[in-house]
Formats: sequence, C-alpha cells, structure tokens
Amino acid sequence: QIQQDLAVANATELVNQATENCFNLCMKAPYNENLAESNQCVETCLGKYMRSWNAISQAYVQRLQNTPDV
Amino acid sequence: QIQQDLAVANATELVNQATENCFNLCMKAPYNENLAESNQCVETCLGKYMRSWNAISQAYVQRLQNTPDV
Amino acid sequence: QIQQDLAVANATELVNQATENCFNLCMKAPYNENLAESNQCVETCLGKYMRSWNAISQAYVQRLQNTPDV
Amino acid sequence: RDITNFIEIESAKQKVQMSVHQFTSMCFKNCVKDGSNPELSSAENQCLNSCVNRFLDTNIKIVKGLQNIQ
Amino acid sequence: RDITNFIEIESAKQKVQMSVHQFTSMCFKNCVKDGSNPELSSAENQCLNSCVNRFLDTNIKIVKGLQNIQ
Amino acid sequence: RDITNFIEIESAKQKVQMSVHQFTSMCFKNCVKDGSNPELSSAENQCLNSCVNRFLDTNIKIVKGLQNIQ
Repeated sequence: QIQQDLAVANATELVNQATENCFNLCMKAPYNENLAESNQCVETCLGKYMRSWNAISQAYVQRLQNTPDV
Repeated sequence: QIQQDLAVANATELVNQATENCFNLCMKAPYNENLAESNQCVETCLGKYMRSWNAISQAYVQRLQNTPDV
Repeated sequence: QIQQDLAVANATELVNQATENCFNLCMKAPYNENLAESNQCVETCLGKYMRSWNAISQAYVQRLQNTPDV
Repeated sequence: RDITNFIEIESAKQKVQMSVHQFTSMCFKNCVKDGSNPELSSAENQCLNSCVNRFLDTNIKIVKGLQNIQ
Repeated sequence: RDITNFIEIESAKQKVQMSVHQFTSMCFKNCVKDGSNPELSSAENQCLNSCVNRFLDTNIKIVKGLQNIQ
Repeated sequence: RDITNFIEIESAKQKVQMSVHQFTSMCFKNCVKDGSNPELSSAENQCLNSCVNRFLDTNIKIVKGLQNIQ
C-alpha cells in the first residue's frame, strides 16, 4: 500500500514536471504556431525528458555513493 | 463551514497570484520609477487579472465539458 | 521543542533559498567555466545573501511597525 | 450519503478552481505585457484561450505517452 | 493562558520569518547581479529596500481592490 | 523492527526520487533548448551532468558556510 502511494506520487510529479517543461519548450506565446508541429515537439520532448531524468538520476546516485555527506 | 474554508483558500490564492503578477508587471528593479504611475498600473493590472481569470475559467470549463478525459 | 522545530524549518529554508540563488548567480549553463572561480563566487554570494536577508528583514519589520495593517 | 456527495462535489469544484488559479498565473505571465488598460485586448484574449488549451493538449499527450512506455 | 500566548507569539514570529525568506529570494533575484563582492553596494541595498516596500504596496492595493469588487 | 526498517528505506528512496524530479526539471530548463530530437546530444548530456554536480557543490558550500557563521 505504501509503495503504491509512493509510486502514484512519483508518477504525478513526473507528469506535472514533464508537462510544464515540454509546454515551455514547444508552445510559445501567442500560441499561433502550427499545432501538428507543436504536438510532434511534445512527443520528442517527452523522450528527451525521460532520458534527462535517467541521466540526472545516474549522476546523482553516483555522487551519493562517492560522497555520502551530500 | 467547509464552503467558507474553501472560499478563504480561493481568495488567498487569488490575492497571492494577483500580487505577484501585478508586481512583476508594474514594478521593475531598481524600483525608482514614478510611484503614482506604478500604483495606477497595479489598479488597472488587477482589472486585467480578474478578466484573465474569467477568460481562463470559461475556456477551461468549456474544455472539460467537451472532453471529459482532460 | 517548538522553538527548535521552528529554528530547523528556518535554517532549512535559508539553505534551500541561498543554494538556489547562488547557484543561479554563480553557475551558468553549460557549466564549463572555471570551477575554482565559481566556488569562490558561491562563498561571496552567501555573504551577500545573508546581508540581503538582514536588509530585507529590517525593512519589513520597520514597515510592520509603521503600518500595522500590512 | 448526502454529506459524502456534498464533499465530493465541493472537492471537485475546488480542484477546478485551483487549476484555474494555476493556469491564470502562468498564462497571464506569457500573454499580458501591458498593465495600462484594464480591458483585455482581443490579441491577449486569444492568447489566454490558446494558452490554456495548448497546456491541456500537452498534459494529455504526456499522460498518454507515459502510459505507452509502461 | 501562558502556553497559548507563547504559541501565538512564536507563530506570528515564524510567519514574519517565512515572509522574509520569500521576499529575500525574490528581491535578491531582481536586485543582485554580481557575486564577486560579499558586501552590498548602496545601489543594491536601495533596490532591496524598494523591492520589499513596493511589493507590500502592491499587496495592499490588491487586497483593497478585491474588497471593493465584492 | 522489520516494518520500521522498511519504512525508513522506502522513505530514503522516495527522498532521492523527489530530488531527482527537482534536479531534472531545473537542469532540463537550463540545458535543453531544442525539442526536435528525442535523443540527448552529448553537449546536453554533459550539461545535465555538470548541472546536478555543480548544484550539489553549491549546496555543500552553503551548508558549510552557514555552519561557520554560527
């Protein structure tokens, strides 16, 4: 039950952060650029965001292992 | 009682967001522009913020009605 | 006990805000500037951040005393 | 059953309201650059409308994209 | 009565402190662009002071403006 | 003891995960400017790696600096 709650919290956080970052990257005010292109950008952006998440996670865990006082 | 608590939470949120946004729109560092003019800007900004709130609310509710899976 | 909890909350807030602000001031993407120089900047930035905290605190308390309805 | 119902409806309404607060603050920042007139120009109105709809498009695409990955 | 009093005073002090944290982070971002000197320049000091006062002016104007609408 | 242990481990894991969410959002904003390719370029990868390490350097310096002041 606890693990499931934490998994939901993590997924929610990921959805919120990826939405905010990909919206900012792909949609620019006054939002009249081509919609199909912008939607395509959101898809590639999500792939990039997941890869960034993995890269950051790796770098952070490596750092924690080398310097436990972080 | 519950409805009153929610109304207070809503009003607080509106005050905080309008303050932040109108401060950023009307007052620029190093903050030595004309004070009377800046205060006038805050007043018109609040009107604009309220109208924006209504426009966003309408657009969002309309969207929720058309696509319940949002 | 209460006072100690509040002191911890305050210290945590100060560490988080100073870290964020001095990181933004001293480290610029793509983060390949001289590391020794950037670390030096963080140290002077912390001094400046503490002085800013004191200046803001003074200005705010003074304001509260003059206009109790703030 | 009545009180449960009441709480559910109030809670859903509150969630929508809090989203409107969030969207208004974000879209106001992106769309409104001028505080000298309390009325929304048609360009600002259009921008706010597109902003919230594009944000919701992005959110849906992110959620679907993450569901496909799992 | 003593303990209630004590908690009220500590809670008010804590609220002021948390506001100071918020204002410092916001005004530091707007006023300090240089991390090479731990002392505040007089221009920076002036800017920080105006920043917090202008922010509080804005907050008061927003609260009064919303009270007039209701 | 087993359940306490389990909660401690899950809680530590969750803290790391939430930090990864925070760092990813911050470093993605600073390092990724292009959403047209789902792969990370080597420059982006390098930037993300430096970003999280520099941020942790800053955090350690700030904590040590504040300990010296007290």
